[in-house]
Amino acid sequence: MTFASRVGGGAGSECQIRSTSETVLETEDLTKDFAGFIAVRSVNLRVRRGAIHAVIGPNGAGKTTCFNLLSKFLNPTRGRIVFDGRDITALTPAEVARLGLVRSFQISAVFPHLTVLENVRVALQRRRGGSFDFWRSKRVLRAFDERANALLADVGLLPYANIPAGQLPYGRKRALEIATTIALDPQMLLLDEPTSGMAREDIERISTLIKALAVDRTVLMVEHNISVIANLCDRITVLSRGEILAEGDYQTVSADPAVREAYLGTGHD
Amino acid sequence: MFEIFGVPSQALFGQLLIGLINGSFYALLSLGLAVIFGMLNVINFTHGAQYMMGAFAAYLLLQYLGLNYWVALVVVPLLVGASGMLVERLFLQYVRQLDHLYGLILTFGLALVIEGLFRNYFGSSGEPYQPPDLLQGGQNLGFMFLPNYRAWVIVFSLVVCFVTWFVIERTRLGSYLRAATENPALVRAFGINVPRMVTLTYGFGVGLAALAGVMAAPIYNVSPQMGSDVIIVVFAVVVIGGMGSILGAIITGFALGIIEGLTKVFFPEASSTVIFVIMAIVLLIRPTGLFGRTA
Amino acid sequence: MTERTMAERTMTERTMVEMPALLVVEALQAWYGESHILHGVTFDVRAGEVVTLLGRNGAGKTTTLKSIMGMVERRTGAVRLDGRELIRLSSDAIARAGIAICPEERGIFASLNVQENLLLPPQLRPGGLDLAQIFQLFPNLRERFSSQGTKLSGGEQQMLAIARILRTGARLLLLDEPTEGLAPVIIQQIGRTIGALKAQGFTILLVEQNFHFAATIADRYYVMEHGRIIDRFSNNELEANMSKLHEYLGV
Amino acid sequence: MAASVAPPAPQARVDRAHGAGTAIAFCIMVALLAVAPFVVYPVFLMQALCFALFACAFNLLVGYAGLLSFGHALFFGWASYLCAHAAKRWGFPPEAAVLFGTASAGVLGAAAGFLAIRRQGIYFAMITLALAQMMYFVALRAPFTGGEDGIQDVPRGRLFGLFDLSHEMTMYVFVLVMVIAGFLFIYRVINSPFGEVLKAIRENEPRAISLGYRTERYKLVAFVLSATFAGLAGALKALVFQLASLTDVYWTMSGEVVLMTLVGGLGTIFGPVVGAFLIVAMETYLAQLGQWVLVIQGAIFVVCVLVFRRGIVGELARALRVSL
Amino acid sequence: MRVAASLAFALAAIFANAAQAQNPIPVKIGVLTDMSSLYADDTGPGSVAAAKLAIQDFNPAAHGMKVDLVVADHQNKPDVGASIARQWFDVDHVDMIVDVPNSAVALAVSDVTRQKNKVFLVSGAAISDLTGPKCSPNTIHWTYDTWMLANGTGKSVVKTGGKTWFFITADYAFGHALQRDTSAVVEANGGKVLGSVNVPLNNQDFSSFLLQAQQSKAQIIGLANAGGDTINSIKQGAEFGITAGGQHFAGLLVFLPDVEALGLKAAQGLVLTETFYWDMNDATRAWTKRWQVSRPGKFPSMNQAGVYSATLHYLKAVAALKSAADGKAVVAEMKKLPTNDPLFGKGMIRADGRKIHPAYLFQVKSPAESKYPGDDYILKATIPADEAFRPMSQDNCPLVNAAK
Repeated sequence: MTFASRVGGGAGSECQIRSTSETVLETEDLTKDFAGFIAVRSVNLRVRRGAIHAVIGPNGAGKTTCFNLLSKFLNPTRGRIVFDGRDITALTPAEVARLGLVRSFQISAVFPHLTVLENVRVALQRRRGGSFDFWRSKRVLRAFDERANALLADVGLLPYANIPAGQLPYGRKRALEIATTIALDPQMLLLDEPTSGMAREDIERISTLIKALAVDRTVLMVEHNISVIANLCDRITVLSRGEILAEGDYQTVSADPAVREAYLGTGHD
Repeated sequence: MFEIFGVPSQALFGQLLIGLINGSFYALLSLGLAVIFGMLNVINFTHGAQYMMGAFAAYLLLQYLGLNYWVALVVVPLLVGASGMLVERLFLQYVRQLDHLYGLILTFGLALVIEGLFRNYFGSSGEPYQPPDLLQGGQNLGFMFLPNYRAWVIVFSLVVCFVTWFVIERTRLGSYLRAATENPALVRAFGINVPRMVTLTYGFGVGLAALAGVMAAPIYNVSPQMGSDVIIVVFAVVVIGGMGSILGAIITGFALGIIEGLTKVFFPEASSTVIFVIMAIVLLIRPTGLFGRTA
Repeated sequence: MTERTMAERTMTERTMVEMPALLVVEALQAWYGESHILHGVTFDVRAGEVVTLLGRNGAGKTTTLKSIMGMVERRTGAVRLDGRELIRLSSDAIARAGIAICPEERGIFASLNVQENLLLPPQLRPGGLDLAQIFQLFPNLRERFSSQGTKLSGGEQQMLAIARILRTGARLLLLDEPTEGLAPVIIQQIGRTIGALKAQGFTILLVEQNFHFAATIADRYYVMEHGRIIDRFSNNELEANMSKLHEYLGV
Repeated sequence: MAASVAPPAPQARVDRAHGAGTAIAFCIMVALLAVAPFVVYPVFLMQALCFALFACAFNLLVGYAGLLSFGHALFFGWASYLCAHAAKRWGFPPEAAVLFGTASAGVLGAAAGFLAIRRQGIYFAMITLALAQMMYFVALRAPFTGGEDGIQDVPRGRLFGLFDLSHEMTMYVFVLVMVIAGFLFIYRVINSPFGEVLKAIRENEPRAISLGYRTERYKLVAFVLSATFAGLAGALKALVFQLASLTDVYWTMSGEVVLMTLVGGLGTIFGPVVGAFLIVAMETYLAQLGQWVLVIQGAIFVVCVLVFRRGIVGELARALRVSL
Repeated sequence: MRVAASLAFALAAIFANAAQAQNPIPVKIGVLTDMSSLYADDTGPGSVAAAKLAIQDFNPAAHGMKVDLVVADHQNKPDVGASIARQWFDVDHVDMIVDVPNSAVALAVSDVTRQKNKVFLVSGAAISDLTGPKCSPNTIHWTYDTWMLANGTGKSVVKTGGKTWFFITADYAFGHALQRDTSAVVEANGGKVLGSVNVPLNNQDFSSFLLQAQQSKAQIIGLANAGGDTINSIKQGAEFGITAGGQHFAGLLVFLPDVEALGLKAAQGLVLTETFYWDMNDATRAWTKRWQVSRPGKFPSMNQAGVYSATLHYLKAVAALKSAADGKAVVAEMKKLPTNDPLFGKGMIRADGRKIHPAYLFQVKSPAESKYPGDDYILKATIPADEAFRPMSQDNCPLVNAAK
């Protein structure tokens, strides 16, 4: 496990002293009640620093709700969220992101009329400051181009740098979204189905990328693709109907009969 | 007789009753606007002009065909509603899927055209229209003299509001409408001709505006600008009630009529501004209006 | 799989099953706005069959159902029901021709109660089930008759979504992931219901990610990827194709 | 499936190409405006220029931050009143009066924006409308605004004590310089690091939040900037006509600026200018037609929505494949 | 493309006006009025028709003059009015502007006219400040004003027994001025003002205010408002049994077209003051017939008659001076010449710019009394010219003080 306080590439980067506690994200009795429908029920989740942690479960199991709670896009009905030793239950989504807990979205979230490069730059800009400078030319943002291009190269989007992001095919939008997320150099990433809808070669690229990322970060991801999970993840939490059904590494979880039943259906093999 | 804030209680009862009468018009107009918004997702700025058309249609029927108020009450909403359906087919169907802004501008443009044409033909002073003989005169209620016609306005608009609410909330036809508001594509896939339903709904909403126009003709001056004077207020009523909420439009319409009436006693100069004050407060406290579904 | 083996298999199936196709989809293409989703989908469903479309997220399964139903912005190709071409019809006309859809996420209307949801689709053709028959299939719905639609549990909502299209008289039902997010017991119940419907003569085109569930009820399978059909097999070929299927679906 | 991919061009080159089109259009605009007063009546031009700036300020908010304000008359009209009052009653020189009006609009913008940005879409529009109508009421009742007579006979004064603005041409040059400066400043805001964030928020606010942007602050800054420049336009108009009146604070003025921007092209640099000139020209030169003005205006809006949804400049930019 | 087209249009409009034959004395008259809104029926197209009749009756060719007429709609916005006036004077070589209903617009136009040294003849606007503190050597206030209305209606109503008053006042400067002037007249003649209520402009429903008026038990409800507001007040007053209950309306600013719009049934009994009525004598009737050629079915208001009278007198003055160039000189000449026309009879213009003629107190007929279309008024009293308008001594007009 790496406890490095990594210096992000390019100019103007900042150093973060990260505390060295084992657990980076922890929830306590996390519950979300949508007017009678309990989407997430008393979830106690613990994510180790530096881990690639997957949350899996059938559709409707509460995975996305859980993500929305962790990133504070939803407020929990009950419970507590602690990130990096700090209680973030009462923070706004932007504040959580600024602490270094950054999410991606299930449906590809890009800025469609900005170019691919600009998409990444918007994220770099947040980290590097000057975002309120309405009196300066955006040419100052060119300072970020090198880093942005490097990120695009990582996800295989360099050839598309100057086309509007909205024109990318679905899979590439997902790749762009991940590049944008990484641009923030977050301490922890929440990836909501990063490989869904991708062609096989893209999936491999993204898997490799996530693996590289996790060298000095924590990744919590929702994923359907079992082979991706098997390859990547150190730890798996299985959600079903809003509750944690099982937890452990791939072997443990895949052997669990309850998981097989819930996740694969009433299988007969 | 006791006093409330220096105003005799009897006077206050009168003002409350008058507020209720004005509220009837707000309720009828905002009801139509809410029905249209709910179903078409269009903010119908032409509503005021269609209300004015209703009043003028009543006047013209009397003037040129000798058809009285009671006939107008039935015929005018049908005629003006039909013209609305034409508007929906010719224009609105192309903007329904777009941002609200476009529907707003389009209907605003139509309102200008209609108002301009009426000013050209009828001038701006307006035309007289007498209440029907049956409803001439009034009752002395002790605290005020209530013209029979005004009493009729309250009763009739309550009935119309109730019937509309009932049809939309309690009948099979209404369930089509509500379902199509939520997910028109699916309702269409169930075999219901949604575009035709949308056209009819717009016609119905416009018919309600025209009905309000007929009812207004004997009270207010029948003039081309009567619609543009009232549209912004009605618009505010719908927003306060919650966009697209039928019940919200009705209740808010009556309630704001009363609040406006009270303002006319305590701070008359502000009576046309009070609605905006309420709108600002409501929107700051409840983002989607009093009866709107929270997103 | 090569074109040739697919063609061969089609031949054998045709000689095995002499039933005419109820639904024929040929070279179906569909677009949402600028994005081209279906790139020529061809398959058929014979009367009385349960056919399942398998495939990953984003493969175009749901779009295929919606395209059959006329619920996409633009589509080309051919969709024939009992020999009648539907490609130019609007979705309400397609519904009247005898197809009904149970959409993904169930499409229960929040502003309608159970009764209104159930009675919403009009009876368009003779031969639909009556309320008594529906309550026989879904006893829960009778108890929750006047609850608000979205207050039902997920399973009940799914039952309601299926139940309401049984009244219309449609013979072909398009079911989009009816097991999504449901508990195993409920899934079993839905499986039994689909079996019962098949027995009553309904033809069913099913979209599923859960092929273990599909395996319990389907007669044939088509596998989709990137807006095309990439493979097909019948239920008795399932075991033999299991490993390939795992790879297709990435599970 | 393969998207039509342009060969990878260095970002700098693209910026320059994009900038060149805008620069050419800008030069044409300035050249036209420099020649115009010798051909067209200067007061008409000044009026159109004020509205052009107003529409540009409004467009900054709706076109680039995605916030449709239906109460911008509040800033335009109040800056107009306060500038007129400062010039007439307090004897401020014109530059100070304009500055005072503009700054007041900024303060009003901060207050109104603080309340309004908490809401979105149609509700944002309605809150701004409500606030503007409340301030209309204040303008109607406040003693210094002169009710429906307005503040009349406002002195234009001498700019920096040197240039006598009562000369039409001097005034024109002053207005032209101020409007061009405002236009350039707004252009800079749109193409600044801040402008990039604003566009990102307009495109996908949840995503911007998830990147850690406290979007409400950006929206507020955009609102204040927009209000300030709307104020500058209003203050200039007060000097041009030597009059500040209720017309400029009424909701119809807010509607008018929406229409100018829409007709010209929402979210385009030059659209609001073109829209403003067109609508002002229409109102001026169709005035003889009486009631038909309403009909013609209405018809233009209908046609615009049905046929030129991107506005004149938007459609032109699309046809020429440039960004204007 | 469309920008270019509109510019071309603008250019064409400007050059067309510049290139005109210069031989006869050129005079250009601009009717600046409300063509589309509140006052369009009281002024508007009817004023244009009246101005045309005046030019026709004057016969410019016989005086070696060539008279052109332009028309514009000020939309009741002071800024629009001022900008049109400016453009007319600067670009279109207009020499005189006439009519201009709406006091706010009239005040703005008066400022511009003085700056450009042209002529402004007010017929449509009411505010008496135009010959008071805001008087101008370039402006003549022709037909009526708030003081005259207040005095005419107020005094005679009090004298005929209407001692207690309640005002329903349009909540803007003109309404307040009318209420202020009328209250002064009422109190000076021994009457009493019991209360008033300020009503926002373009209010649809007056019943609440009428109820307040009713509860005040005042004998007279003074309507210090105009146009649609007045019409709605009276219409709803009839409905709520105001007149039936013994109270009476005094319309402080009511024109014949308003009465027509109300219908006699609602308006009957209303007392009002005007300076012109179409059915006064043969001359007015003959003129009305000619006017009706372009306004079929309508009857002229005093504003429209005033436009005729003012334009005619202006042309006489220009003919005498043989030039329209110097506005102050023309106005001075107009003040020097006695006025005489078939509509207002003989009269004069005072140093402060006030046109002086008699005023008439009318009462609206009941439907039964009305014999033919337009037969709306009974003449109750004639206020002689020297009493009808505010004496110059009370004017506070700087022009008069300077002259002293």
